[in-house]
Amino acid sequence: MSRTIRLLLLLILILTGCYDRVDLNELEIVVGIGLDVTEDGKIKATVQVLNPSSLTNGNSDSEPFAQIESVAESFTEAVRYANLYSPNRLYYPHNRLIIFSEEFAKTHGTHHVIDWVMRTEEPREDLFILITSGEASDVLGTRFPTGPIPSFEITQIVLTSYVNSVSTVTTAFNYAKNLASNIPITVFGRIEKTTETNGEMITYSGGALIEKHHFLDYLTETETKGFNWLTGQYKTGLVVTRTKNTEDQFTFEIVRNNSKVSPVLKDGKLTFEVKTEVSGRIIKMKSSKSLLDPNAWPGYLQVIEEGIKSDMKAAIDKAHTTGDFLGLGDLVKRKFPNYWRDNEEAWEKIWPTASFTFDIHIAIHGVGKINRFM
Amino acid sequence: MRPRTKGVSINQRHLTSDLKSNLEIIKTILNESGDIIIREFLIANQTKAAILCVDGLVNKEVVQYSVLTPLLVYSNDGYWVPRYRIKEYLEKNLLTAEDIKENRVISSIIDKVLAGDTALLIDKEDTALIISSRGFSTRAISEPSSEAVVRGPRESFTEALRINTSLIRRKIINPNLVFESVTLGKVTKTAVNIVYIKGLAKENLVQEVRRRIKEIDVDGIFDTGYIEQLIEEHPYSPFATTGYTEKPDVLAAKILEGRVGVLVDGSPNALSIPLLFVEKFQTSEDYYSRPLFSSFIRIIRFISFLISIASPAIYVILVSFQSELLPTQLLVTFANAVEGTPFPAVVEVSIMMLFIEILREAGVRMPRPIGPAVGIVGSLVMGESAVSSGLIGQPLVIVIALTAITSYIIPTLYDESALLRMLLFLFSAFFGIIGLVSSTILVLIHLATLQPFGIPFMSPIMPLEGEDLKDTFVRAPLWFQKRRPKALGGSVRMGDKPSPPEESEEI
Amino acid sequence: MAKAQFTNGQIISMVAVFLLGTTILISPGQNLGKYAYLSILLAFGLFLLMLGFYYLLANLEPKKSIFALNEMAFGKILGTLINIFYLIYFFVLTVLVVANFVNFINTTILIRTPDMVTSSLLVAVVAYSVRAGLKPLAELSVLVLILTAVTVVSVTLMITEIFNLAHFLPLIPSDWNAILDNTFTVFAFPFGELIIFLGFLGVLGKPDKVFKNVSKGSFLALIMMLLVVFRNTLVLGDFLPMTTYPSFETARLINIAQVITRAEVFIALNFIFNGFIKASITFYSLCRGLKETFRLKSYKHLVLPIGALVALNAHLSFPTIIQNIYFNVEFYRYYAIIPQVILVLLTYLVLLFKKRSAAK
Amino acid sequence: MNYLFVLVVFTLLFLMDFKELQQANLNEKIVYGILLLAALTYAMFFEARFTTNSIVTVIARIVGLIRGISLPPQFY
Repeated sequence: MSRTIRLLLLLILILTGCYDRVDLNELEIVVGIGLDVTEDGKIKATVQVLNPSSLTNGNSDSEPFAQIESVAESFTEAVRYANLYSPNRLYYPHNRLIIFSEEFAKTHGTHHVIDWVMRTEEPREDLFILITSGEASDVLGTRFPTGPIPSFEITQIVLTSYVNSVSTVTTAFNYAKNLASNIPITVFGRIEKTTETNGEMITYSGGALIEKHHFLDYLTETETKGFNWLTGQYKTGLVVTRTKNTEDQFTFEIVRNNSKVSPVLKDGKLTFEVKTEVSGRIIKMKSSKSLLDPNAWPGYLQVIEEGIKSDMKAAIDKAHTTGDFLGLGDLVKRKFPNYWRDNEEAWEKIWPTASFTFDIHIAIHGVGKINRFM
Repeated sequence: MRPRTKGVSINQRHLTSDLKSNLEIIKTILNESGDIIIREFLIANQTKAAILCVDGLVNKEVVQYSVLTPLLVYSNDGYWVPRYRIKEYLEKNLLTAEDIKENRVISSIIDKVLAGDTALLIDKEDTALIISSRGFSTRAISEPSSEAVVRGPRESFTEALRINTSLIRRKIINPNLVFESVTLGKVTKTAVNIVYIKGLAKENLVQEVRRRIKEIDVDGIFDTGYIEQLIEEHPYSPFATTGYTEKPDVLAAKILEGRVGVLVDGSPNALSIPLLFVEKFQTSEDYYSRPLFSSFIRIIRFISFLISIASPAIYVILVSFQSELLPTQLLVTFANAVEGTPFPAVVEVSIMMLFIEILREAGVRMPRPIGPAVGIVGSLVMGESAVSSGLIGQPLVIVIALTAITSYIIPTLYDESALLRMLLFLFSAFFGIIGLVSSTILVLIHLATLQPFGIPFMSPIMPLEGEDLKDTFVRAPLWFQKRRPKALGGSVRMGDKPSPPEESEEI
Repeated sequence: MAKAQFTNGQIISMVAVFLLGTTILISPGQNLGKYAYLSILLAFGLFLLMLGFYYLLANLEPKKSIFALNEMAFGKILGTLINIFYLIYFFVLTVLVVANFVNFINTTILIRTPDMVTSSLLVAVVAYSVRAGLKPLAELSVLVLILTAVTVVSVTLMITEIFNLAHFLPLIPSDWNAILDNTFTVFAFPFGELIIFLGFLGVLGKPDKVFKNVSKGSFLALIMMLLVVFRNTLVLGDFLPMTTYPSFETARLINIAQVITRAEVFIALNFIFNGFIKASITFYSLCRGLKETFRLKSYKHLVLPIGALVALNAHLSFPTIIQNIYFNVEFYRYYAIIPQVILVLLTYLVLLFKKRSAAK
Repeated sequence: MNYLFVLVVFTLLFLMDFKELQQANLNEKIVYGILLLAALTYAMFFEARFTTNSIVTVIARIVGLIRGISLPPQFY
């Protein structure tokens, strides 16, 4: 009995064959995509693929990677047509990056790219989306002295950017979630390539505002920092105080941060409470007073607090001019659904009038090995 | 041509009281075979008699000193004995052999003689005396060759049934240990013993085994393997449901858990019935060593089993279907390795799987000194050159080597894992990960249907028996396993562990 | 051979795996997003009520299946007709489960393989196990339940990093109508489908024991279902209603230090195991129903032709998951309510009346 | 060609059960025959594009008729 069924199964196997089998040597492994706009308004997709043999053998003369460019009317066509220039099938699951050029984000919009990423089974949802003001293909093709594959290096830069928190990391999923929750503006990471005398350089700092689907504006490093503070994404980084008073100067390194913005509705008036608890250590200071003097500490905390507050204020000021990229509307919507229902239409006008209150709690957990400035 | 007398079949024919005609009949039946010894002489100075035995099967010393000497020397110079009391006199006063029986049926006398006993035929008597004198040369008890151990008893079964039973008897000194004798094989008449401990083995298990063994109807049995194939109920299953061992301590332990053993004369392997799936992962040494390390080794064995059956399948899935599951760096290495190889991964793996089986067969059948050489030439030279000539990729060599090594870790599962590997590989080659899962389900369902002798084969995993898991993936300390396996009855096996002396005071 | 005995654990896991079968992947009420748990809880309450009725019904005539009871209640001809209705329902259920399988596999894993091939493969595996009987299935389901629990818990633990509690805000839903509407859907699929167990109740043991375990099993399933729904909401938030396979999507987001990634394959494997058990149970019940209705000696040789029908129908049912969801919401629940609730109540009342009048 | 394939598959299915069917009683043979024929006819119809309705579609149509909504075209 069981034997016959097993025979049937074998029969099915033999008769049907294997439809989904694609061998490794029939694949081109895509590790990065760059999207640009050509002069006549078409889309240029640059696909970075690996050349495995040169990567593992090391001493090969051939390039470790190749950039396949294809131009088409729409994004999906461009990505698909890249296959025309490749001997093998392009394989996207290992792609970690999509770099948009500013021009692309302005003219074509980023949303249909994200739709493709979220819909099809090959690209990963947690790939990073970045924006550059120059040519995306250019950024993608940067040569790094540290490693052969630019995409890997850029990925690594993005992954380690939490150290300074002056840039933001946005994945396709974050963006898609924002779109789903009707958060109007998403902040993308900004990557720039600069050519200097000693070679090419990549900087990953600041951010770019994307309103729904289209490019809006850039964020400076300070504004990005403030954005990270207010959205609780600030991980570690420096607070450098540059007060007019030359007596006290600090470099304070944040080790742990827990910050949260909560809307408060009182008598129909909206305020935002910013609650921040940070702990960190002093890694450099210049002060006339010794740390052993207990009276000096409140002053230090004051200075650090001012530093953090100024970052946040920079971001809030920016938001007042560009639009709510801090996700404040979403906070209100979740906390006061009724208020939101009444005021959704006029939200753009209402929220700039809302005031911010700051409650910053700083814990200095380390002063280092010496206790006063030399 | 067999002589036939009217009416009576040769098997039921009895001896007559005429020695000469008796001997004639026996000679005819035995076809005057060259190894038959018939020695005629006079006893008690008056009566003719003859002994009948087979050269090489009898213990010559027994025949010499316990049979011939008393008969030829003492009977001829002792008292005068009335003729009608001669037989009784010989049996009671003269013959010093340890066991003497009377027998009248010719065929049965011949069977006994052919088994190594000596028959004494006396003129004017229609009964023969069967004197136990079995003594043929056997192999000495040696160390086990296929189940080598570091710790634990080192004796193994030999080809002689009685030696084997004595080995068991010496381990379990208990009147309830029963050896049931059955003679099997219409031509060979092989002695088979069913071993169990009465009251401990499940009654219906013993009955079932007994029934199936008694119903065996073949011409000859040379090894326990014959019995295994004839009594198992899932002959088409890749899984063996009876186990075999060559170590008496292993068999004794299995009998003590409530299993039934089968010993066959002429076979140094004993069967143990039933075999559970988890037993294949257990070795005797697990129980002799301390539990922590044994458990670690057990887990290693289970992992190896999984690797051994699934690694070609998983390799094919990773390389041909779900390349996204590989980390990027590894994917690059793999892609580089397979670049330029002429065949798709499926074909490569099939070739290598076939190759490794051929290699193993070559290594096993070769005489000892050549075996390793075959292995080296096969694995090193062929593997290396297959890679360098661009026939296959390097990762595949690793996978295949891993498969081969892990499949040798559990020798008792070698057959099964080879077949399972093929099955999983075939399904995976066509359907990728779905094929792997569906073939796994098929195997699991198949395993769950196996019920050798009414005992679930997968116990204690399917059905899940929490109590018995103590001796499955890990080997819990002995005093944790107070009961025997539930599938085999689950009676209490031991009490508490002797406690160490109480500590005087906590310091 | 001794009659097969079903242990408590086996019944519990069969019920739990059956309920989790497809739900592990397609969270019930997922179009509600964060409020799905409310409709699940409400539907479970309804289901407990129905379970009580099932229990009363089974206790009227212990050891008898729904098919025998129907015949007792409505006489031979009408009873047979109702039985055929039930058989069709069980068949539809089997088809739906297999179709779910096929849709999932063909959108995520085997994209280029034709539907017919996948469904034939799956049905062949299911047919093999149904021929082997219920006992191996019950034994396997214990393992599958453990596997499911391990997968659900470990995927949850691995993704805690990106949990966002704010996804549950606002806590109080504004649209209760949608939730009640969904409760209906969630009751019909998956809770009400447990009626399939009435098809072979006698095999499992005494109603008292069986129902105690069935309720335990469904509680277990409820807990896991809620865990899955909560996890998906915490991770996906407002994106949840957009996804077709939320659990799969959630697992795709697992990324622990760039090392532990691509855990979605475990979700897929787990789904296949669960769905396999579910399809086999419905298939088994269908075969038993045929056996009882038409008074056959054995159902074993019916497996292959029914399997062929199931494979064909599953292949033709839904081109994509969207039709599947649409069918569940717009058509299935109105249809399923008849065998799941109305006919059962009717049978119970008729039998009760008959018993009362016989007693007098 | 496709018809031939369907026929071959169903013949195989039948051959598999043939041995057991011989021991079956009349009821079983009838039910088996009906089911197998139904499956065969259905497969043939499907192959001929004569019908693309599945049982699910049929149920949906019936329910739709009662509820007064029609089946959307994207069902097969």
